[in-house]
This record gives sequence, C-alpha cells and structure tokens, in this order.
Amino acid sequence: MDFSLGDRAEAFRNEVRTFLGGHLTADVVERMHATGTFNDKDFNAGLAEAGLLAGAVPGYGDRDPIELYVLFNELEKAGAPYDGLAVTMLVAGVIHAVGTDFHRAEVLERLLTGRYNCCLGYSEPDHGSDLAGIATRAVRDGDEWVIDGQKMWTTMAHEADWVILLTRTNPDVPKHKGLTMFLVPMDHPGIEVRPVPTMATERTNATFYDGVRVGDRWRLGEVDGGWSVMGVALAFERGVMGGTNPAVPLLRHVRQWAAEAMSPDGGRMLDDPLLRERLARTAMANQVSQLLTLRAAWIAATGGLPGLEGSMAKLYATERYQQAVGWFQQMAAAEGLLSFGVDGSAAGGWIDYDGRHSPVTTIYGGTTEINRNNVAERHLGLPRSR
Amino acid sequence: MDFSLGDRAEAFRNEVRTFLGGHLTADVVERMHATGTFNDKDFNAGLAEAGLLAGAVPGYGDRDPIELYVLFNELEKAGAPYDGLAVTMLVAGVIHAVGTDFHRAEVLERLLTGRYNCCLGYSEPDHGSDLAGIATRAVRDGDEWVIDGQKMWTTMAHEADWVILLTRTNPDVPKHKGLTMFLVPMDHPGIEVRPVPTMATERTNATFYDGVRVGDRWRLGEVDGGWSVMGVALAFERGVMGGTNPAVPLLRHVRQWAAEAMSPDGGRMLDDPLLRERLARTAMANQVSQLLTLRAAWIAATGGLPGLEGSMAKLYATERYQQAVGWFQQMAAAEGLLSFGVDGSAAGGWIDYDGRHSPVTTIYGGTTEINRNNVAERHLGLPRSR
Amino acid sequence: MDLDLTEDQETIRAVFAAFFDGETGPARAREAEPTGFDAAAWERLLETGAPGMGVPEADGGGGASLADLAVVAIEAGAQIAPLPLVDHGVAARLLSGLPNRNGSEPTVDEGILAGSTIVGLAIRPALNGSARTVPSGAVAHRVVALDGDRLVIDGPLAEVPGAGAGHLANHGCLPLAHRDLSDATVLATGPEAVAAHARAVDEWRTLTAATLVGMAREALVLGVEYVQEREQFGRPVGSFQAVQHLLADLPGLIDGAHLLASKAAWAGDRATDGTTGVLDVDANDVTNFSALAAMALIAAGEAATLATDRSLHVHGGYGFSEEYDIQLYYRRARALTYLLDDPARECRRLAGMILEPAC
Amino acid sequence: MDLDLTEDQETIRAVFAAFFDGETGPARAREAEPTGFDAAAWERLLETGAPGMGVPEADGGGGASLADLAVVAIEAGAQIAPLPLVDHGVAARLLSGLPNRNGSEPTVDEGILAGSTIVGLAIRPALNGSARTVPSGAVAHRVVALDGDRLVIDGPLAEVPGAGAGHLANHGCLPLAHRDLSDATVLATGPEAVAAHARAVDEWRTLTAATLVGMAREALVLGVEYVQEREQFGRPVGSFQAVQHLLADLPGLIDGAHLLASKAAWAGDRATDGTTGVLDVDANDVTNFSALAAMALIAAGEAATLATDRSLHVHGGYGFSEEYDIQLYYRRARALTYLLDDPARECRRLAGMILEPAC
Repeated sequence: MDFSLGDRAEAFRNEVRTFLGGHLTADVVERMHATGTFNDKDFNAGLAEAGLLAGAVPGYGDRDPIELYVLFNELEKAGAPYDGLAVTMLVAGVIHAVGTDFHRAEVLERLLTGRYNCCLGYSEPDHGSDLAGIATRAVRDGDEWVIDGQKMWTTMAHEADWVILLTRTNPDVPKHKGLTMFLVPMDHPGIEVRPVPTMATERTNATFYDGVRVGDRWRLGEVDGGWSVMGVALAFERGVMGGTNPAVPLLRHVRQWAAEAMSPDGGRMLDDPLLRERLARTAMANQVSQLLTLRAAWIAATGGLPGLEGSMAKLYATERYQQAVGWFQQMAAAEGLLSFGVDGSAAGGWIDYDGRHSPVTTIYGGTTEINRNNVAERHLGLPRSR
Repeated sequence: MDFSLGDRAEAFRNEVRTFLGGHLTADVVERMHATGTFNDKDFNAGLAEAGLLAGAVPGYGDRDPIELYVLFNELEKAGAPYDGLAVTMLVAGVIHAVGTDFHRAEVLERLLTGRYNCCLGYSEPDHGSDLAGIATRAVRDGDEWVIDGQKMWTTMAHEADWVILLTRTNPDVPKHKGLTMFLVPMDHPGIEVRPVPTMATERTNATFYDGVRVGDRWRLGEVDGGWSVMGVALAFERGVMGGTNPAVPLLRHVRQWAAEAMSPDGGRMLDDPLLRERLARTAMANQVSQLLTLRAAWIAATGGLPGLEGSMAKLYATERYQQAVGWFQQMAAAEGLLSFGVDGSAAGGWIDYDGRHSPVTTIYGGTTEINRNNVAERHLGLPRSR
Repeated sequence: MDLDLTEDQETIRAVFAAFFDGETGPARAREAEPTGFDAAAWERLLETGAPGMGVPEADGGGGASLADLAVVAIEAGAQIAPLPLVDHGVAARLLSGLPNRNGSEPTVDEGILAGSTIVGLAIRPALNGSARTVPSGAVAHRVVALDGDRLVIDGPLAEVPGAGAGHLANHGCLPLAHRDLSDATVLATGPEAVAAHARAVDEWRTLTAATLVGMAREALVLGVEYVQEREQFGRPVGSFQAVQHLLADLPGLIDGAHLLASKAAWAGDRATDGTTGVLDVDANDVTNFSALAAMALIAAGEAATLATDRSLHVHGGYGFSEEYDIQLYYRRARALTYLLDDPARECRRLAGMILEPAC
Repeated sequence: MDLDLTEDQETIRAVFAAFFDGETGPARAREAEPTGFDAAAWERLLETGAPGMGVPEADGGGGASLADLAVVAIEAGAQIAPLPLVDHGVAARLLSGLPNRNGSEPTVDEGILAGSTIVGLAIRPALNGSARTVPSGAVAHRVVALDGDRLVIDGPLAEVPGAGAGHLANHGCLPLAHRDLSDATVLATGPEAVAAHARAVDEWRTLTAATLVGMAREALVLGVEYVQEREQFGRPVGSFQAVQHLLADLPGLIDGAHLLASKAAWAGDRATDGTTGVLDVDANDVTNFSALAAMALIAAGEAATLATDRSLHVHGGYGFSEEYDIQLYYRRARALTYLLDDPARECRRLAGMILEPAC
C-alpha cells in the first residue's frame, strides 16, 4: 500500500490550496452564513478560471476520482461554500454519462464556468428515504411533458438554473420501473420556489411544479429509466464530494480557541486533560474518515462502484462529527452557546453553528438508518428486515 | 413525595445490614466465586433464622414490596450470594399465589428455612427470548404426567431441590395457550444436570428430562394455564429482587483501589480528573437505578403491576453498569486485567470479574431488545414491529 | 416512602399544565425568538401568583416548597415557556432569606413578589465586576450575583437590555446578557454571602433539572407522534424496530431524571432546617441536597439532550427545519444543560463532595 | 496512492491465513488457556520463518517490512493465535537495530532469529528494577525492557515462568508475567536507548492494532453467522432490524481501523530513514509514524471492543458460555486494548504530539 497522494494529485491539491488562500476570504465565509446559501458564483467562477473545475467532472475531465476527492476535501476542510458546487459537479457528471449533445452544449458547458448551477429534485414531502415511491407526475403530450408535483429539500433552487427532476411517468409498473429523470430549466412557467429555513444558517427550499411544460429534449436518460440515472448520480456522490470531514474545521476552530480561552478550573482550556483527550480523539477520527473516503475514491479510480464503502464512510464520519460537536459544546459551556459575532462566544461562534448544523448530517444524503440497512443487507448479507 | 424509606423499612434495612456485617464473611464471598454457585445454604439459613426471609415472600409475609426490595438491594450492594435466594423467594411467592396446600406444606415451608432451593426451568436451547414457543412436552398418563425435553440456563439446578418447569401440554392451540407449569423434585428419575461453564465465575446448567414421571399434585396452576403462572412469576421478579444495583459494589471496589493505586501520570489514581468524573457519574447512575427500582417496588406496594417500570429500571441499570465497567477496565489498564488473588491486580481482581460478568446482564432475565420492544409497544404505543 | 404527588401538588400541576399549554407552547416560543421572552405571557403569569409563590408566607410570598416549584418547572419546560420563572423564583427566595441590611430597601419587595420587577440570578461567580451570560440577564430589571465574597444586586433598570443591544444571540434563544456590577448594591458579604448564593444555585440546578425533564418528556411525545403519523415504504416510520429502539431507552432515562430531580427538591426542602443529609456512595445512600442537586442536573441534562437528539433524528429532514417544533426543544435542551458549566466539570465538582479531595 | 496489497503481501496473507486457520484458531486458543501459549503451534510456526521475518536480511532475518508484519498480525488476530509472534517480532527488530556492545553476545542470535529462543518486550517502562505485566513474560526466554534510560535484556531463562508460578491469571488469558530485571544485561543507555525502545513500542502499537483488526473482523463474522442461523419467534434473529443495526456500524469501524493500522505501518517503514513525516491536524495531514501508531491502536481498540461486545450480545446467553468462541475474542480484545495503557491516557499522549504542550 502507498498512502502518499502521488505527485499529480499532490500538485493539484497545492493548486487548490493556493486558490483557497487567495479567494476564500472572510467575506465569502460570512456571506454564505448570512444568506444561508452555500454556493458562491464568483467563488465558483474563480475555481473554473483557475482551471480546477472541468478536469474534475467525473468521467469527463482528465482527473481521476482521487483528485475529485482532493478538490472537495480541501473545500470542506477550509470551510468554503461547496454544497452548490457539489451538486453542479454531480449533475455535470451525470450529463456526461447519460446526457445528449444538446444537454452538453446547453448545460454542461455552462456549469463548467461556475456561473450556473443546478439543484436536486429527488425527495418529496412524503418520500424522503423512500425515493422509489415519489409521486410527482410527468405526462407526455406530443413532444412535451407536463409535470405536476412537489419536491422537498431542493437546496439552492432559489438560485439554480436547472433542477434535475425525478418524476413518475408510469404508475402501472413496480415503483422504481416507472420513473423518468428530467433536466428542467428553472425559468419555465409553473415553477414556484418557497424557502424552508432551518435551525442552522443553511436555507433550503420546497419547489412546486404546476403544469410545467418541458420539451422531450430535456429528458435525461430513457423514459422509465430514471432509477438507473439515479444510480449513476448516487455512485458519483457517495463520500467523494465532501461531507465526510466536517470535524476538520471544527477541530481547528476549537484548538485555536482553547489556546486563548481560560478554563473555569484555572489555566488555559488547552491544558484541560479532558479537552486534550477529545481533541486527540477527533484528530484520530478525522484520519479514519479521510481514509474511508479515500478508499471509496480509490475504488472508483480503479473501476469499482464504491456504494457500500461510501455508506461506511458517511456512517463513521457523521457519527463522529456529532460526537465531537457534543463534546465541545459541553466543554465550552455557556460561551459555546453564543453565536457568530457575539461578545464572549467560544471559537467565534463556530461551536454554536456546528451544534445547529450537525444534526442534519445523519439525515441528508441518505439517513443513518438507510445506510445501516444497506450495510446490513448488502455487505453483511443479513436477510431483508422490511 | 417522600424519599425516606420510613421507620419500618429502615429498621428492617438495619437488621439486614447487621446480619450482613456478621455473616457475609470473606469466606462466603470467596466460596461463591470459587464454586460459581451464587447460593449459599448456610448463609440463607442464617437469614431465615434471623427472621429476615419469611416476611419478605411476596404476598405471604407481613412485609411489603419495598422491604423485599430492601432485602435484595442490601444483598446485592454488599456483594453477597443472592441469585439462588432470589429464585427461591420468587418460587415461594408463586406457590403462595397459585399453589395448593400440598405445595405449601411440601415446598414453601422448606424453602423458607433457607436450606432448600429451587431453579427456573423456562428457557430452552431454541427458545430463549421466545418462551411461548418452548417444546418440552408433558403428556398425561392417568394421575401422572410424563415429561420429555431439555431446558437451558437452569442455574442452581445442580443443588436445587425442585425445578419450576414450563411444559407444553397442548400443541394444538396457539402457542401460549398450551403450556402448563410443574414443580418437579430434582431427585425424580430421568433428570440429568450438565454444567454449563461461563466466561465469568458463574456456573449455570443445561437440564435434560427423559420420561420423567411426576404426579399431578406437582402441577402448579391450571392445565394449559402455565402462561398465567409465568406472568405471576415475572411480576414478582422485575426489578425488585436485585440486579439493578451491580455498580454499587463496583464503585466501592474502584474507589478503595484508587485511593491507594499510583497513576502512570504520577500521583494517586483517585486524583485523576477523568476517574473522579467517572466515579461521580457512576454514583449518579446508581442513584437513578435505585430510584427506578424503588418506583417499581412502590407501584407493587400500592397494588400495581410494575412490568414496564421494571423493564425501564433494568434497561437503565444494566447499560450504565456495563458503561462503568468499561470505563474502569480502561483506566485500570494492565492491572485491571489481572484476576482475583494475582499480584498487582487492580481492585483485588474485581475489575476483571465485572468485565467478565457484565455482558450477561443485558441478556438474562429479559434481553435489552425484549425490554425495548416492551417499552416501545406497551409504553410508547408504537405499532408492533415483528 | 411516598412517590406520589400530594393532592395540593396534583392541583398545582393541573393548573400550571393548563396555563403553560394555553399561554405558552412552541408557537409562542418561536415568536419570542431570538430574545426568549414573552411579555404578554409574563403579564398573564403574574395573575397566577407564580413569581412569588416560592417566597415564605412570612415575607409575603406563597410559601411553596421547592418540590412544589419543581412541579411547576416541569410543566413550564414541557411547553418551553419563554419566561424567567425559575431564575426569578430562585432569586426571590434568595433575597427573602437575607437579613435586611440597610433598612431603606427591603430585600424582597412588592414588585419582586408580584413579578412586575423581574429578578435574575447570575449562576456563575462574577469576574472583574461583570456577571457573564446571566440566564435572564436580558429581561431582568435586577440581577443578584456573587462578586468575590460579596452578594450584590444591580439595577433596578428602567429599561432591560433585551430591548436594546444587551441580548446575546445564542443557541437556545435564551434571554442571556452580560451585566455590569460596578454600581451594584451589596446585600451580604463573607461566608454567609457565599453560602446563600451556593444554596440558590443548588435550587437553580434542581429547578432547571425539572425544566429539562419537562422538555425531554415533551420532545419524546413529539417524536412518538411524528413516527406514528409519518409513513415511509408504505408503513409508519414508528413500526421500524430501529426507530422504536432509538426511542425505547428514553422513558427510563426521563423518568429516572424526574425521580432524581424530585428527590433533590425533597432533600432541599428538608435541608432548610440545617439538615445536611447522608452522603454514602459506598452504600448508595444519598440524601444530601447539594449532591442530589448536582446529580439531578447531570441526569436531566443527559435525558434532555438525548431525547431531543433522537426525537429530532426520527423527524428526518423536517426535524431540522424551523417549521417543526422539535428543533426548539433541541436547542433549548442544550442551552439549559450547558449554561451553568460543562457537565464533566459538574461531575468533578460532585466528586469533590462524594470522594476524598484530590491531592 | 495504492490501497491494494502488493502481490508479495497477497501471498504472505494467503500463506499465513492458511497457517493460522490450520494450526491455531478458537479451539486451540481455548485449550491453551489460561497460560495463552500453544507450544506445538509455535514449533510449527518456526518452520515458516515467521519469528525472524521482520529482521533485516543483513542480520540474517527475512527482511520483511512493518507493512508485511501487519498483514501477518491481522491473520493471527483473526484466529486468536496463542503465540508471542508480535512481541517476539518487535523485540527481534529492536535487538537487530542495536550496535553490538560487548562482542561476546550478538544482539540478535540464531535462536532468536529461528524463534527457539523467545524474546518478549516490556512495553511499559520498568519500575524499581521490575518489568510489570510483560505481554509475553510468561513464555519468553528473554525480555527486553527499558529501565530508566537503560535498555536491558534479562535471561536467558532455562525454564520460562509460564511453566511455574510466574504466570499472572488475567482477563484475556495472555501469557503475562512480571520480570525481575536485577540481573539483566545492559544493551544501550541514554537517549539512544530510550529512542530505540520508543520506536519498538510504536511498532508494537501498530502490530497490536493489526491483531485487534483481525479479531474484530472475525468477531463480526461469528456474530453474523450466529444470527443467520439462530431463529427466535419463527425467524432468523438476523432479520430483526435492531440486531442488524447493532452490527451495521461495525464494518466501517473495522475497515477504518484496518486502513489506519496499514497507514501507520507504511509510515513506520518510511520512517526508518529518519523521515519524521507531516503532523498537521488543522489540515488533517498526518504521515508521522508515532502519531499514526498511537491513532491506530486507539482506533483498533475501539473497533475490537465494540465488535466483540455487539457480537457477544447478539449471541444471547450462548455468548456468555465458555462453549462458544465469541467470549474468547471478547476477553482478548479487551486485554490487548488495555495492556499498554488506558486509551484515554494514550489520547493525552497523542495530544502532546499534535497540540501545543500543556502548561
């Protein structure tokens, strides 16, 4: 085994770090938390102009999944806005894999400028974990489709140019065989976006589709072939595009704070043996999270489909992140409750922020329970429990 | 609310404590761990002679469930052999509730001398949690029954005088409607006891019943009424008869050791802030376990059936006990691995012992999963999951 | 031994359960964000006599016991009432127990008894003449604090800082503020002052534990209701055993914390005549108020943080959205649990009571 | 980046998996209790060259890397082989790295290379001339220890204490013994001695982590097999979601510990030329051997203690009985995890590497 990234990936990482050093300003970070929109078009365009985006599109560029991992891991560790970018790159990869020349010219090329972006229209109010059961209908009408329904958790929809929309086109076959995927321009009539504020700074949306007419050229993949398009998207997503190292910036923030803060027991917080133990455990867990994610990238890079390995990385990383947040909330006590910019807040308010944000990480992108079902049934070979 | 025990129960507790001070010698404790038999007939007879047993038989004596709780709680906290006694008192209570004059004269009166004891023949190799499914058959033959089958986890069988045996008498009705309970003298021909050693010092047994002929007078309760006799037994058992304060002696042993032992960090172990925190958490959990158990006793004392409350007490107490054992095993490191009597062993070997013993506490007397099912379905009102 | 409420307490429970259900509750708590104070509900609460109910009758109060106040606090917690009831109640009891030092200012006056003057308590010792993150500091006209070995009271303020820039935005949307004590009046000094403050903080621990028990209880109800209604894969989410088992540990944890908070209150009421109680962890005999108050806050904090975490989790994405109530409980449970100190430091403090002192 | 074993390592893995499966395994481990040594299996192991395989070829050994040894250790752990392979291997590497000080006694001799002379390593510093609870102390002819700043070796003993009264009965039935160092030979002194011992203990951490990974992997297999076969309520126990979810976190935990132990071994092999690697937790860049060895033992200890706990639990009462194998893994996982030190103290030691020192 060789755990060095290799010259090529290391050089790429240094390019990303250099970019971040110049472009990830305090303004960018403040804006993302103030607006709740973890997508910054100027920042993304900067990445594109620096030549860091196109190469990393899965399958399209000349970079491999290890480098895709490096890009998002560096963004995540630095605390940059990357949620929107992850979706954009994911959709770019799906278009590259199953899209038409029209999709490539009309959408993919634009996405790669960093100035355009996409949102994901999978979940519905009554179908969160159970995606095969979604109810949004698309009915053919000549060369067009008429779409009616509602999607939930369409994060970034309020500034997205397209939504990748999972619809039901045949209600008379088994659930997952009657689905079709569309790429719908958000400026089409009949689309409404309503904000869904959350307990953290992140904003998400509900989107409503009322008789939205969309040409057949916006269909992505085969009619009734939406489930396999989902499969392509999920295979890109798992683990590699951020989300498995959220405790790296947390550790950095807490460490920096603890070097300055006084402990109620006297002395610096950083001298507290319990805090030292927990910082070390967090550093250990960050390494494991990184390795489990790298393994998923490695499997993808060597031609495999790291679905289960991605589930394992997500299960491990999110549980450990939540554990670390809980520890640091406790240890920072009253000061850990105070928000960004408040006099006396521990770690400048990051502990409060992580405390608000962390609960969702075991829910979105596949709940802990769904991931455990996957591992139990498909990795351990236990009988189906449902 | 009034959390004082009350004069009567307090006086009884003091009597028990006085008895323990005189009779719970190092020899008694050493013998129980050396033989693996947590039942000491001389010790039990001493309790009987001191007048501490008969009164505490559920329903039979003049003492209430609070005092029954006091008796077993004091035995448990002191680290006395009480497993055999708990079964004996339980059976005495069942006989008092559903037995005949013959059972009373022949068994109950003897049990109350402390010189005789009973074992529980419920579980079978293929039916641990699923007791209603047991396969041991009892077939009527005139005024006798012929019993064939096998029981598992018949702890104390090797020195028991009777086994309280759950049998299937009617295979043609729904599972729990075809069961009958017997009180079988262990000297009847056809009974074989085979030891089942365990990873801790405790010994248990498998028992085999091969054409055992037993008179109908040994039947306990109605024919095919065994499930309701089980219900009586379980209602007595839950929580009140020991098993919910195992971390009290653990805390005492660790505290005493830590006051003497050196920490690898320098200084006494008792000065280690992490150990202090964990001792305090264990003391807190011991209070909660006591209160949850007292609540079950209080409900029984005021005429209720504390089945769910007993489940809650057991869930809480056993999880906390296992957590505490894990903590102290870690903190005692190599010395915590050493067994009773070994040069250098932490807490005289008790940490090793608790480490071997604690895993079974979330299994026997109702697994954690069965108790969680009970609470989920019967207390929270969630739909049946099976 | 008697683990039932008294008849009077049953009445108190019913009255205040109805009050908080009608006048407060999640929707009102949401409206009261971020400051965490519902002035209209406080006005209505004054009519019940709750603000002064814990003050002895001799001082013009309701003469309620700590156990009575715990019954009220549980119901307030269940409805996450944005009211400084615990802080004011404890501070008023502290004031009424002090000798009147200068004659000109009664230690507990009509306004305080009625609740028109809100008093807060700085639960942590002041540092350099400033009380930091005072629980009701953004809405209290006056705050009692321990500054060195001096027990002091600030104000009365004409306008409380919550209306202005003093409120500190925080996780639980509690009315937190720092309070400057430089012009504060000295109420007592020396060991007497320190002991009075310590007793008040133990009462605060006990009643905050009770508040957390109420929050945990209601958070579990919200989770159970949600999983009974919500379907996925064609069946109620609550029929999945994994979901059931996430919730099934909680009743014991919550009931255990409830019993411990009640026992602490009982011990606190007994301790008023100077009884210190028993503290023998080797035999698991504990009737000492300070130890039980510390244990109660630790146990209730565990129960409330875990119950809100699991209940939020079984809500799926909705638990994270502002629209659902569970996130209100989630944040307040953490805020109240960590406000006084890290539970680990609270445990080490408890260790100082139950073990030989550290060398 | 390459996360696959080399071809040679695949061969090593296959050969030793077959060896440990055939010559050791749970039944043999049970027979070897309580001493924890299977002399016949050790004899057979000598034929494979394993005892000296980690010693450089220049010193007459097999020249295997730490990464190669980790591959072997995982398979030994999976079969809980009652053999002092890791201790002997690490001690032999330590000896071969030392200058020959007195000419009369080679630091690593034929007996050690062959394994007919078993060498143990006292992983904790000696106290007052005595090495306490030495991992293979009851079966080793010689033990290397750090006594103050002197690296010493005791023996050779004609008869090892395991045959007599020296074995210390313990949780994992490991061949533990105290060793008296009063007649021990000094091998090195000063910073060189301390550094050589520290390097050896880091290798021990790495290979013990690998052993624990193997134990955890096999414990999970035992649990999965049991719940697939065992039926309750008319269905396999493994079809209950609560049981599935107890087991479903384990593969990630075990694989994560496996990756970390492999990375530590990789870093250890790189560090032989004096490279110290990177240690930047702010960016999650860690290639430093000592830090990775510490992390690997912590992670593998967590994985093995949790995997054996859950696997034993899903066995029901049978898991507690001596007859079933899981209890063998359960006890050994704890013994190996806690033998060097409390994981919390190991974490604080790691903190000393990755953080500013405590004041």
